[in-house]
This record gives sequence, structure tokens and C-alpha cells, in this order.
Amino acid sequence: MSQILSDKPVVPAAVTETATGERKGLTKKEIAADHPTWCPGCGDFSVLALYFKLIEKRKLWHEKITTISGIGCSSRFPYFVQAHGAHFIHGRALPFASGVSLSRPDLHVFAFSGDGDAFSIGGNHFTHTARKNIKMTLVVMDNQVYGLTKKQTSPTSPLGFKSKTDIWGAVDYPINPAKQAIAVGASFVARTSAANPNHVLAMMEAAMDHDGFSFVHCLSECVEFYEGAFDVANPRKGGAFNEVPKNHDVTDELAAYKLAGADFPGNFGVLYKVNKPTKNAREAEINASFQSKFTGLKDWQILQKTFDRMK
Amino acid sequence: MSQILSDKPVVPAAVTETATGERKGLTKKEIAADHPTWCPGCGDFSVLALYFKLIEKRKLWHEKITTISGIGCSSRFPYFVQAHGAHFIHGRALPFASGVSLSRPDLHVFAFSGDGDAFSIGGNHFTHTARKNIKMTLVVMDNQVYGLTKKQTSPTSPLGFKSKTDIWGAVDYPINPAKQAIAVGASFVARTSAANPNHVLAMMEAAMDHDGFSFVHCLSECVEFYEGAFDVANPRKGGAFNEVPKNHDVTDELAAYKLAGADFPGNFGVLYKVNKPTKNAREAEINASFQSKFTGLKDWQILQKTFDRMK
Amino acid sequence: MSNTTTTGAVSPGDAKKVSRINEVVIRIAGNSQDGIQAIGGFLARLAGRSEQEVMTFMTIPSTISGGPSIFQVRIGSGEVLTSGDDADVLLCFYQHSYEGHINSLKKKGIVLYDSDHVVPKPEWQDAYHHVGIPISSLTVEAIGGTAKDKGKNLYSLGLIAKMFDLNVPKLEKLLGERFTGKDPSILNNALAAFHAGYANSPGNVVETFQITDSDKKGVSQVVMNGNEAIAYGLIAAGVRFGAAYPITPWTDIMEILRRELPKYGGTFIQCEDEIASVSMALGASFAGRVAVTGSSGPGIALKTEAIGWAVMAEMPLVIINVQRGGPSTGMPTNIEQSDLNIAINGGHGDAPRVVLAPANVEDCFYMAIEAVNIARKYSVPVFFLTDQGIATRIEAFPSPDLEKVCQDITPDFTPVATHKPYDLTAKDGVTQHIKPGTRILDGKYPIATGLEHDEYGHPSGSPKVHMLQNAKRRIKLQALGASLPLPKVYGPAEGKTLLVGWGSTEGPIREAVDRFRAAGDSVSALHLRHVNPLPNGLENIFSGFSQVLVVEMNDEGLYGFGQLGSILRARYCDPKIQGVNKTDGLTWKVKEIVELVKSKTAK
Amino acid sequence: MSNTTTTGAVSPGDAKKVSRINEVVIRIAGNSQDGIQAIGGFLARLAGRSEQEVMTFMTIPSTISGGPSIFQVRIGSGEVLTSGDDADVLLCFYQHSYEGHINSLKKKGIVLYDSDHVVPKPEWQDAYHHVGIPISSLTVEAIGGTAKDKGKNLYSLGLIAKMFDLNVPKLEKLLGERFTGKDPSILNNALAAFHAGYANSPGNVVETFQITDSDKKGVSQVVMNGNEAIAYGLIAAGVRFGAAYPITPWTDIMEILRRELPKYGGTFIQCEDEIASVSMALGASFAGRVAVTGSSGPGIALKTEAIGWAVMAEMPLVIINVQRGGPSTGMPTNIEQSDLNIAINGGHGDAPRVVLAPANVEDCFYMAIEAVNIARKYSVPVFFLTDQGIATRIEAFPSPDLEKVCQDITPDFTPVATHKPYDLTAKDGVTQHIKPGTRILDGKYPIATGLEHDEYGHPSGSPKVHMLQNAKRRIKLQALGASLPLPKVYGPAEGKTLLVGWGSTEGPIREAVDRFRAAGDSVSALHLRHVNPLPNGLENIFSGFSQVLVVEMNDEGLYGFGQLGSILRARYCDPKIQGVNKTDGLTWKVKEIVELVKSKTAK
Ligand SMILES: Cc1ncc(C[n+]2csc(CCOP(=O)(O)OP(=O)(O)O)c2C)c(N)n1
Ligand SMILES: Cc1ncc(C[n+]2csc(CCOP(=O)(O)OP(=O)(O)O)c2C)c(N)n1
Ligand code: SF4
Ligand code: SF4
Ligand SMILES: [Mg+2]
Ligand SMILES: [Mg+2]
Repeated sequence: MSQILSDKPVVPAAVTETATGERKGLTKKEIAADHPTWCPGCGDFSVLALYFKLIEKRKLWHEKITTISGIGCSSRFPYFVQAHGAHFIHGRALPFASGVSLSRPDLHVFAFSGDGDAFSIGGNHFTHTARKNIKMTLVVMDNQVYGLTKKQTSPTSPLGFKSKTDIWGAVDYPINPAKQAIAVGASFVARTSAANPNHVLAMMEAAMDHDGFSFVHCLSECVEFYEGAFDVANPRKGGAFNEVPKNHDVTDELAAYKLAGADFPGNFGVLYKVNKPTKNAREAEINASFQSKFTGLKDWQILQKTFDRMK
Repeated sequence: MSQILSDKPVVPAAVTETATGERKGLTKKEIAADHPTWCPGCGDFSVLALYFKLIEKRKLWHEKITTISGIGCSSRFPYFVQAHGAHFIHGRALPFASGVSLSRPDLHVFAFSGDGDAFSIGGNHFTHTARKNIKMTLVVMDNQVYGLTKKQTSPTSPLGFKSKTDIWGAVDYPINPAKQAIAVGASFVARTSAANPNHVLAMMEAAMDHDGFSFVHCLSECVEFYEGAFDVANPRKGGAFNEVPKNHDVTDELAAYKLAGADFPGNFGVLYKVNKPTKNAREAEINASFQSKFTGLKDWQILQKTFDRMK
Repeated sequence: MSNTTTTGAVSPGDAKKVSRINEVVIRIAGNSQDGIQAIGGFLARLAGRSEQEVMTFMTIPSTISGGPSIFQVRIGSGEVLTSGDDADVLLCFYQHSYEGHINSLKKKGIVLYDSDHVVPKPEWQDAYHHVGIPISSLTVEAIGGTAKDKGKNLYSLGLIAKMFDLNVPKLEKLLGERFTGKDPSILNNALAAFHAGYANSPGNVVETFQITDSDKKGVSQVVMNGNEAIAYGLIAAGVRFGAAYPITPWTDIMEILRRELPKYGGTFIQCEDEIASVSMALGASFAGRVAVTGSSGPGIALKTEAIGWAVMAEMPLVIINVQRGGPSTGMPTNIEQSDLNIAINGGHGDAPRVVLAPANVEDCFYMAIEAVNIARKYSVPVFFLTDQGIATRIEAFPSPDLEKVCQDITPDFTPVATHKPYDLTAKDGVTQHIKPGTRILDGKYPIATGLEHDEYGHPSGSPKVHMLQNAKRRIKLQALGASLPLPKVYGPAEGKTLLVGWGSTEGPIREAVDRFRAAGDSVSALHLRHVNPLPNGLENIFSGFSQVLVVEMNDEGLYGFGQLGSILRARYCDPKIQGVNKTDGLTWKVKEIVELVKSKTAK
Repeated sequence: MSNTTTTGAVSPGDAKKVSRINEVVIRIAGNSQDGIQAIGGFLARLAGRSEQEVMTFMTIPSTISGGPSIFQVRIGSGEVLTSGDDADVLLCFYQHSYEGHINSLKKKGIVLYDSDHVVPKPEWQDAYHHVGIPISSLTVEAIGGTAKDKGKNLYSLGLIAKMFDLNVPKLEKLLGERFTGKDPSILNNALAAFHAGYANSPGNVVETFQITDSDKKGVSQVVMNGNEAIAYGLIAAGVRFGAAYPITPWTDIMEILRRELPKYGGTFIQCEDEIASVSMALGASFAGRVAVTGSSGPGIALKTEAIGWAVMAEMPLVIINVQRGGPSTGMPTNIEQSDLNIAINGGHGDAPRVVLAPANVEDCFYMAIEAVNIARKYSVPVFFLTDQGIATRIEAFPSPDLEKVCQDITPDFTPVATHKPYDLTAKDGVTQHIKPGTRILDGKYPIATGLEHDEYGHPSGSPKVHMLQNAKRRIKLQALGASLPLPKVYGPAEGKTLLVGWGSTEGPIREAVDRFRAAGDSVSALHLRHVNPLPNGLENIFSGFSQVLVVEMNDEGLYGFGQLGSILRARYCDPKIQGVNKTDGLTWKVKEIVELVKSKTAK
């Protein structure tokens, strides 16, 4: 089982046919759906724009991309993209996306989430999707606050942040998403900021190209409830956007863990990336080994064999 | 808010009275309740015996200990102890115990859990209870399998473990509980094995004495569904019980993370321990600062002040 | 507008004159950023301080970046049951507010519009009395260019104050209270805007109005919305621990409790999710005194498993459910009463629980206390079903006598000789847990458990024990049902049609009854506040009517009877029980009830 | 024992003779480690291969370390509806098995005991025919000292084979199949133990029996329990993805699917919890073809929120609920039908869903296919309510014609011109999603959503849209209800009493009807397999009876009518609908039904 057999995905015929034809990459206009309902100035606009850019640049097609989200301002994402998508329930975008990924190897699966969605109610799915290395890209638009419900403390809110549930300033130690991801076994962990468009695009591309669970932690300012949260990482606001040092070994878990733990806002770029078999590959391998025993049989005949033993 | 004010717990009068009296420590007979329903040879017997010993040695009283659990073989624990206890639902022992801890500073709160209970369904509570540093002790009796439901893969089952849900051998990378605990901010992390009674007792004592969330990861063999899982850590079975190196700095997060990540079964002892304000202390501090503004007022008078502003 | 005929309608005359009216409905339409809720709030609070009745209604934009929003306030010196079907005055800031809400204005009503933004339509000139004022520019003139968007609400408040001859010193005091602690220039600006509006006397406002004195003279009132009333009710009841996760429209309650409980030595915890929060609340209930958790829609669904534990372990708990439009994420800022099914029947196994539903804001306060006391007395989880309507609706009610109402429910830790938490011989199955910290002299300590159990809480697989403990859990609630007072019929106790309601619909249903009776129709109403168990004896009330219509804001369901309707039918098997349902996400208008009831009666 | 009077009772005579019987009930009592389930399994399988009917019943100890356990098997050449109230033969290994189960033996029945462990009671000698055999020591003698505990079940099987003149070659073949692939010495030991038992002819067994030939001659049968039938039914239906979390008694199904689906190119995922698993299954349904999740009690409660999404998003999904004793953790290894409420009414908001309940093991297979097809056709979540009773009950049924039955439901990815997943003009509100991978030529792609939405799945706050979409979700199920066949009455279509049942109780209820009718009482039965929506027209059936008693294994509830009873009363408002309920965690004995029905009739 150590070797990954390539299980041929059943790619729908009609689509492949068209796919080999002369379709051109999509234009931004073709990708954009509803006008976003975000507040003017919200960092999430930038992430959306870069997702469009990714689709344009990488010549992805509507029917090949699946955009999945939970609930939150950031999770409104799928409505703004002309592609098959699902706006699921709060905190559960990852298992839903896993269901897509594990049953449809032919699709690009992207999940978009907020800090509350991904790390509070959805924290356990984050852990387990990462450890199982299920192939997909998760982009968390972290504004360090609950946006949609109007300013409560989030698991990434810094100590002292004055929210409606901590009028005296947050008292709970925030989590560090990158550290958690590395510790539980994510195979790709990157950090970026919506204020730096080129960097966001680069991280999304690298994440999409990673064969495994790729996690992009993207700072994205909530101008309504936590203005200025990321000025410190924004050169235009007097901050500094420190990239991951050139000599950082992205396959060195300890080094990545240490780097991820640097004081806020830390370093931007790919913190950790290792190649290891995905859950998708492991399951495909199991299937291949079983199916090889039943080559040429119809499904009903396979079942008949089982029933014959139950007589 | 940086300084922790000591919020005097309202210790029930009757009990304090008795407490200052001449009660002797409990005997094992007085602490033991139902005869355990575990399979003969199950590692959990040892953990129970050492809990009894802890109670005896530290002269704890029935009414001062609260034993809380979720669901699983290991989680049957509270029935076997003569003390106030609760057998809650699967995976949720920690938030339940947090409710006890945060409202009753006078009690010792112990939660007992299995690997599925704590790290699978309960994984997010593990993360958040740890990060908030809620004062209590969690002992996870890790047998690397689902015992009560009869041998399914658990999140700590090693790759290749043949369970009823992975007849071909487990394919999901297991989590490393100690690493996860450190990464999410637990302030006390220890590893022990039910096969080494003295060590278990020492870890339980250290955990109980820690002012914060203390996590004891205890290997405890399931003789029914995963016999021999921990022989490698058992000198009597030809293995080696390697303690944490003497020179390990338990306050050094990186060193602890590295040590926690050592190949199975790794090192036993306290891996990580730092002192930082507990959630209990932080909340007490908030209360003290508010209450000082209302000294001498009855509750209804405080509410009256609010209502007067709502006219 | 009740009694307007006897006191003069709000309509323009030939000369400026003062008409006495006994109530008025004002709708303010703008965008959510315009501070229109603040105007409404001041008006409501002023009414409260003037011993008048008041009820408000507002909509919240469902998009994140805000958008069109309204606030409607109805003030009266008599009983105010709803926020009013149609407005007497429409104040509108934008063209979309004008065009979108003119329909909600009574014929011949006054439309007061910001002529800087609104171009009135010629075709509506006849039907409504148009009064255009350049509110935006006059506000800028009064308080300077920068504060433009922030001041026009207060300028408008001044206009309204003048039009209705409101008590200016009281309003000034309210403004002062609102802006205390802030930069004094803010208060000065606010007062300046207000006075500028008050001083403006538009040429074509030919009449001013005075609301007649209330018949409640001397009654001190508090003014708040339903969510506030619940939060303070819980505090009055003695609740000192709660845990929850944010969700609209529940969140306000947790925000209030989070910031208020510390004053009382209590704590409210924001948890990682709803499951953790119900679990944490149960831990606190187990450890000391009854705790609270709450949520809306999806969050309630997540709490179901743990609530089942509370049923089995017989653990007191109050679960506040601020209902919103469902199913799933549904319509989070809309009104619906569609969580009755999950509240009563949402648990796996035979898991009966208590369900209460407050009828109005005042009831939110007192019923929160009742919920706590039922939870304690019967050791049960209690569902408290309020809804988005009451949650944000402001009402004035007589100030509670807090010294009498507030409870001390500190647990008793006196050692006991012996203790059986699940004593099968207890009268009516009612038992109590003792709390950790309590010594039990016979050395036998109980376990709170979700497994079927013997009388000490230890697991039992005995068929007999399961039957008996199941019965114990049921009998307790039957005993509660038997103890409940029979609700009073509104209107004559016999007649043709009985309208049955629950929760926030009491007001509109009563007003519908009033209208019917005024028109000579034999219609009465019955309002259920205790929904599960139901009080005994309802069949005797039903027998006085030839038709029982259950008026609910939920879907008629597969078989056509609505959620409460189905429960009443199941219990009483009386085919004259039928449903009157809607799910448009808005509170009942009185005329909607009247029309639907008529159509059902015609059948 | 049906027809025993005509074929000779199982009772000892004077001389060894062969009596022909048409059915027999054997109860085996021991500890869970004794392999008594294996004996039962061999007997059941043998019956299946002999075209006989068979039904089994077993108990599982609720403690971890095992403990007393029984397996009862009823084999007959006619119709076998239950596993039998009382046994003809009791095989017991220990004193506790003997004393604990003698009551379940018919008077004059045979008690076959291991005289190494059991000391028979003198006072029972008259009532029962005692046959003592030193089973343990004879097993040791036959196969050696070490295998002691492992072989005595097979030794006992030999004894039984002799007593009932069972087909030895067929049994040998079954043993062979069971132990293939293992160390050949294991099979040899097993055969040795079996033959030793078969060769033993205890002196006081004076009679052997032959079960008459089945009237189903030539019918090839399969033998399995309900959980197996469901798992294979889902595979036959074309389900290729599932996700779940273990919980008793659901777990078997996931274990089977996990290991079988890969053969068909499918996958079953064990998730971190129940919420993840329902979410993952929904992801797969969204992505391709209808997926399955399942659980029991507490796990079902956890899935509620996501199931609400499936209702709102109109996403097909099959949710298997293997019911067990509740509430909360309850009685995990006992039988109950108490999750009907949560299945029908457990969602927040107006969230109607389909609920099906199979009547027996064969039905588990076919109804699993029906569940998949309803989910697909109506784009809805379908609850499949089985219970711990059917789950572990073994039955034989005619081998399905798999070539005909198996479905290919691979989704169609042909590009479409345009697509509205929530089309409000669709007939009966029935719409289908197209799947990712499908190109939509007008470039407008749909979103599957839990928010209230327009026809493309984009959020809508429109009151009208909410009413219409709510209606769409309801009307679909009403259309399904209208399409369902009316179930047939068992017994005459008119009479005094109609017993109504659902789920696993069909057998005992029918047998109760048989007994009543044999005694001249006018009792018929109606079994509901489609529980929500109900088929239309039940009122016409009810009208033929003066009393309708709903027989359920759940608590009578606050008002006394049980779970299905309440639903029928709510729909039909027919006061003659009453409940017959119990919650002792065990399957209905026929005599319990008879007695309870009599007591209700007497009232
Ligand atoms: C089960 C459930 N609980 C709570 C909510 C309410 N809710 C919606 S979004 C949200 C959190 C939003 O914060 P985040 O995930 O950080 O996203 P943001 O809005 O900041 O982008 C919450 C608590 C919900 N919809 N469902
Ligand atoms: C909500 C819910 N899901 C599933 C179960 C079934 N269940 C009981 S214990 C358990 C896991 C047991 O494994 P573990 O936590 O490792 O404890 P162990 O028995 O091994 O000590 C499961 C899945 C349950 N009781 N409740
Ligand atoms: S509230 Fe914050 S996160 Fe939400 S749309 Fe507005 S700016 Fe963005
Ligand atoms: S099944 Fe395993 S974990 Fe459970 S009691 Fe037996 S040995 Fe212990
Ligand atoms: Mg956020
Ligand atoms: Mg385990």
C-alpha cells in the first residue's frame, strides 16, 4: 500500500469531449456572478478578484471548479463566482468539500472560510481534513473577528481586542492557525494578506498545484468591525510585509513550526510543504486492488458473488 | 488585567466547617463504587487504581472531586468512583467539565476520556479548552482503537492497523495528541503508560497541581481489540520505557514539540509545562473589577440601576 | 388607529390647529446607516416615560453592507397591541424609501420627505399629504458639513417632536443620557440638529397633534426590547452562568449577559460552538445552579443531542431559542414561529421537554423567571421560544418591583444522609440533584448520566427500570401540565370562532379580534404561553366555539394544520381545529389575519 | 408454534420416535463469549438453504466485558412472523442461563443443559423435560483441552442436529464455508466437536423431530440480518459513496459498506464525527450521486442541522437510523421505535422530510433501494428508520434477481442550455440538480444553498419567494404521498379493531391478529412502511373499524398516544385512534400485544 496506484477518474464523456475542443479561457466577466454584498473596502473583495485571476490565468472552466463555503461574510464567496458551488452550513465547508474531492477526482475543489467558520466551530474538521491529507485548497479569510454576526471575539482575535462579547478586551489566547495546521499534519501551509494581491495569487496558485490538503491563511481586513487590524503587515499603512526567508526549508517541520510561531504578523509565503500520499490516492489504491479481482464483472455480478455466500 | 486578582470562591459553609474538622483521608474501599465492567486485563483498571491512590494520597474527599467523562470504555470511569460525577455524551466531557471548573473554583475537576472521545469527535473541544487554559485535568486513556464500539480505527491508530473499518489496515495518518496540545496552547502536557503505575500516579499528581489545563496522555492497552499495542513501551514485554531526558526544558515550546514528535512510543514524563493565567483567573479578574463598583449592593439593587437607565 | 374617530384623524386641515389624538403610527424609512433606529428608540423611550404604550417594528437588511431599513413606532395612550398595520406618518430619506413604503401609509396620511433626495410623484399627491423638507441640507446648515449623515436623524426627530408636540425637556434628557461619557461636542451637535428640526415649521404642515394623556398616569415604565427583557429576566431569576455561540438574532442576549453577569459575580462564556456551549451550561447546572444557553435555528439543531442528555440526566437548563426564518440558514433576519416542532419533538428517543413562549416584551422578562423556576423545580431542560419579532421589538411596561422579583438561588450544600437523584418513588416523579460540594453521609454518591439508570444514576439494562424511568420523565411533565393555569379567553368565552395563538402573535391576534367584534363577528382569542406540556382543560374552552383556528407564522405543513395546530389536533382529536398560516418572514398585519380568518370561515 | 396441534408438539414421549413438526423455537442461553450466535447463525442459514422460513432474536450484553447473552431461532416450513414468544427447546450453558430463561420455555418443553455447570431444580422437573449432558467435558474429550470454550457451541449444534434430524451434509458445508481461509485444524476441530455432539444420544431424549418440508420448494433463499440487507440494498441501488461515524447498532452497516464499496469503485469514509459525515455525504451527493450516511440515537441528533440544509438545498441523501433505546445514550443495545418524532419533526424551521420504515429483513433490502430512488426523484433527504431488532435479526428470503434489481445511477454530465435548480414552475415542485462537471451553456451556474433563495439558488429576502419555496418543498412531499400505494389490510378490511404498526413490528402484530382471529375476535392489522408523508386514503381504511390501535415500541408520551399515534390523530382527528405502547427495550411478544389490546378494548 506504500505505492500510489493511479486510479483513473471517471471523467464525464461529454465534458472531456468539449474539453479537448477549442474553448478559450474565461474572462473575468464570465466568471463574476452576483455583485458582492460585502462592505466597501472589505479585504474579501481582493481575495475574490484574485480567485477570478487564478481562473483566468490557469484557464479553468466553470464546470471544473467547485467553490464551497460555510457561513460568514467571507463564506458568501460562492454566490459571486459563476461556477458550480455550494454555500453550506457554518463550520462544515471542509467535510462537504471532502465529499466532493473524494468522489470527483476530476474537479478542482476550493473551500473559502472565515476565522470563526474554520477555526472555531469548524476547528475539528480543519484538524482531521489536514491529517488525512484530502486533496483540496482551503483559503481562510481571517479578519480576526466575527464579521457577519457583527463583532464578536474570534479564535484569532488578539488578546485585548474589544468586541461585543469582550467589551473589556479579549481574554482568551488566540490560536495560531499555521502552527495548528503543521502540528496536525497539513502538507501545505501558506500565509498571505489580501492587501498584497500578487502574493495572494502566488499562494493560491501554489496551493492549487499542491497534491494534497493545501491551506492558505489569508489576512483579510474587516473594515467595519476591525479596521486597521493588519496595518502592521501593510507597507502602505506603515507596516512591513516580511516574506518567508529565502533559506527557509519548507519541508522542515520544526523550522516551519518555529517560523509559524513568530510574533504577529510573522512571515508571509509558503511555510510548509511536503509531499505525502493523499487520502484520495490511498482510497483509489484500495479500490484498484479490489477491483482488479473483479475485472470484467458487472456490478450486479459482483453482488451476486456475495449473495451466493449468504445462502 | 495583567495581574490576577484572587477571586474568593464561595465555598459552601457546611463543607468548610467539616473540612477544618478532623476527617481522615478516604480509604480505597470508600472511594471504589461499582465493580468495573472492563474486560479482564484492560489497561483502564490501572488508571482507575491510580486515581484511587491519588485521592488517598492527597487526602481528597468525595464531595471535593468531580469526575467527568464522555462515552467509551474508558469513559465508564465515573461509575467506578464514589464521588460526584457525570457520564456525559460522546466527545463533550471537556466543555461539560469547563462548566464545572468555571463555576466552582472549590472543586477538583478531572475528566477521563478515550482517544476517540477526546481526539476524534471531541478534538475541537480539546483544542479550545487547551487554548483557553481552563483549569482542570484531562486524562486520555489512549488504546489507539475504539473499544466500546468494538474495533474501529481511531485517530491515534497507527498506519496499517487492521480494524473493522480498515480491514486492509488503517490509511489515515494518526494525530499526535501531545504535539497538537502544545501547538494549540495547552500549558501542561505529559505522557505516561498504564503499564507503569508509579509513573501514572506521578503524572496525575503533577497534573492536579498544575494551575491550568493539564493534559495527561496515558497509553492504556485494549486487550480485547488491540493486544500488545504498547509492548514496545513496556520493559516487561521486551520494550523500553524511555523517560523524558533529565535536561529537557519543559518550558521550551520548540524543544517540547520536538520531543513530542519523536517516533512512537517516544518519551514519557512531563513534556511541556508553562505557567500562564487561566481562563478561570481572567474571568475572576473581570468579575472583581466590576463587582468593586457595586460593593454593598444587593443583586436587585444592581439590576435596579440598569433598569433606571432604561426608562 | 384605535379611537381616532373620536379624537380626530391625523390629516391636514386648513389652518394650523392642534388636534388631540390617542395614538399615532410613524414609519421611518431610510438606509441602515441613517440612525433611524435611534429616532425610533428615542420616541419609544419618551413614550415609556410618558406612561404611554408603545410598540416598534424594524427590519434589518439581510446583506452585510447594510441597505434599506425601516423602523416603525406606534405610540398610544390606550392599549397598543401591535406596531400598526399602516402608518399615519411616513418619514422617508430616499427615493427608494418613498416609493417602497408609500403603500404602508394610510390614505390621507402625511409623507414627510427629504426633498434633497426625494422627488415626489404627482400621481400620489392626492392620496397623501406631502410635506417636503430639505432635511440633509438643513442638517448640514445646522451642524456643519461633516456630520451630515449622522445628524439628519436627530433633525428629523425635531420635526416629529414639533408635529406631535412632544415633551422637549424629556427628549433633551434622553439625548443627554444617550451621549454621556462621549465627547461633549457630540451631544452639542445632537441637540443642535434636534433644535433646528424643532424650529423648522414647514409651511404646509397645517396641523399639530397632541397625544392624549395616558390612563396609566403615575405608572413608572421601563422601555426595552424582547432580547433585553429576557437577559434581565434571567439575571433577576438568579441565573449566574451561561454559555453560547453567536448567531443572529440570539446574539444580543449573550452580549448583554456577557457584559452584565460579572456585576453579579456570574460568568458568560463564548464557546467554540453550540455543542460546547450547551455542554458547558449543563456542566454549570450540574455544578451549581441552573444555567442558560441559547441560539437560533441552526444552533438549536446542534444542541439537540446534549438536550437529550439533560432530559435523561434530569438536569435543569434554560435554552433560549430566538426563532428566525428556516429551514437551514433560511432567512436569518426574518420572523417565523417554525421551531415548535424541534422544540417539542426534536430529540431522539422519548425525550419530553418543557416549551414556553412569551407573548410580548414584558412577558419575556417574567417568563424567563418562570422558565428558570420550572427548570429547577422539575429538573428539566426548558425551551424558551421567542422570535426575531419580539427580539427587536421595543415596548414599555411597568417597572418590575425588583426587590420582590429577584431571586437568590444559591445552591444548598448542607450534608445529607443519603441521596437518590432518580428516586422512582418520588411524588409525581419530581426529584432534585444535590450538587458537588455536598457531602453524602452514607458515602454513596450519585452520577448524572445519559445512560438508562437505576435510582442512583448507575447504568441499568433492566427492561422494567427503563419503563419506570421513562414514565418518571413523562409524569413530571404531566404534573407540570396539571399545575398550569388555564389561559383566559380574550373576548366572550363562547362564540363562533376562536383564534388560538402562541408567542409573539398575541398582539395582532387580539387586535384582529377587536376588529371582528367591532364589525359584529363572533370571534374570540386564546393565547398559549405554555406550549408543552399544554395546560389541562383546553377542550372545555374549545367546546364553546364552532371553529378553532390556530394562527401561526409557520408553514401549513404536509397535512395543512401548522405546527401548534397539529399538536392540538393530536391531543384533542377535534376536527374543528384548523390552521391559519403564513411564512413571509414578517409579523402578522392585523388585516392579514382578518382576511385569512374570513376565508377560512367562508369555506 | 403454529399448527403444532396438527403436526405433534415437541414433547417427550415414551419411546424414541420421530415426530413431524412444522416449526420449532430454540433458545440458546449462555455468555457472549460462548459462540451462541454462531450456533444460531448456522441454524438460520441451514433453514434458508432448506427453503424454510426463519427468524432470530438475540440480546447483546450492555457491559463491555461481555456477559449473559441469548440467541433464539425459530424455524418453520410455513410463514414465520416472529422469533417466537416461548421456546420449544432451551439450551443452557450455565446456572444463570438456566434460571434466567426457564420462564421463556413452553410448559413441557425440553431444557437441554450443560450438566457440568447446571444443577437442575427439583421444582421444575415436572413442568419441563430436563435433559442433562456434560457438554463442556464431552467437548474437551472430543477435541482436546485447550479448545474447551470454543467448541461447545458446535458440540451443541451437533446435539440439536440430531434432535431435529437436520441435514448433516448441508451443515458440514456451512461449517466448511465459515472456516475457509483459516488454519485447516480449526475446521477439523469444529467438525469433530459437531460430530461428537451428533453422535451423542442422550438416554432420555425419547423423541426426535423432523421439520416438515417447506411449501416454498425450489425457492433459492439468502439468509442475512437487517443491517446486511440494508448495506447490500444500498449497493444494489447504486450508492457508491457514504460517510459515517461508528455507533451501535448502526456500525455494522458502515463496516460492510467500507469493505464492500471498493469492489464497485465506491468509497466509504469513517469521519471524525457525525456532523462531518453527514456533511461529507452531502458533498458527495452534490458532486455526483446520492450518498448515504447513518447512525443511531445521539448521532442522528447531531446530523439534524445538516439534514436541514439538505431540505433547503433540496439535496438527495439517505440517512439510515438504526434505532435503539433512548433518550440520550439510553440503552444502546436495546430495541425501541422512539426516533419517529425526531425523524419527522426534528429539524428547525419548516423542514419536511421523507421517512421510511422497513417491516422485515427482506424489506430492508428492497426499501433501501426505494429510499435511494425517492431521494433522487424528489431531491430530498430520506430517513430510513430501522431498529436494533431488525438490525441483528436473521431471516431467510428469496434471492433477489440482482440483474434486474441493481441500478446504474451514474450521473449525466451532458451540457445543458440553462438550468434552474429551484424552478418554481416545476410540476409538483420536483426539480433536480445538475452536477459539477456539467457545462451550462448560458453561463449561469447554480449554487446549492441553505439560505432562502431564488430559482438559481442565489439568496433572496423576498417574503413572496420564501412562501413559494416553502410551498415547493412541501408540495413535493405531498406529491410523493399521493403517489404511494395504500397498504393492504391484514385480515378483513372491516371489523372491530384495527392494529396499526410501522417498522420491525409487522411480524408480531400479524401473529397477534392470527391469534385473535383464531379466538374469534375481529382484529385486523395495517402496516405503514411509508411514515412521512403518509399514503393518502388511510381514513377510508380506518372508517371500517370501530377502534384503531397504534402498536408501537415507544413511550405513550405526554398525552397518551405514542409517536405514530399522535401523527395519525393530528392528520385524521379521529378519536378512535389510540396507542398501545411499551418501552422495555425488547421486541414485542405476541402475547404482550394480545393482552394490551384486550385491556384497551375492555375500556
Ligand atoms: C450553527 C451556526 N452557528 C452560528 C451561526 C452564526 N454565524 C454566522 S457567520 C458566524 C461567524 C462569522 O465569523 P467568520 O467565520 O470569522 O466569518 P466573517 O464573517 O468574519 O468573514 C456565525 C457565528 C450560524 N450561521 N450557524
Ligand atoms: C454521538 C455519538 N457518536 C458515537 C457514539 C458511539 N461511540 C461510543 S464510544 C465510541 C468510541 C470509543 O472509543 P474511545 O473514545 O477511544 O474509547 P474506548 O472505548 O476505546 O475507551 C463511539 C464511537 C456515541 N455514543 N455517541
Ligand atoms: S462586516 Fe467586515 S468582513 Fe463583513 S463584509 Fe463588512 S468589512 Fe467585510
Ligand atoms: S474492549 Fe478494550 S478498552 Fe474496552 S474494556 Fe475491553 S479491553 Fe478495555
Ligand atoms: Mg472572521
Ligand atoms: Mg480508544
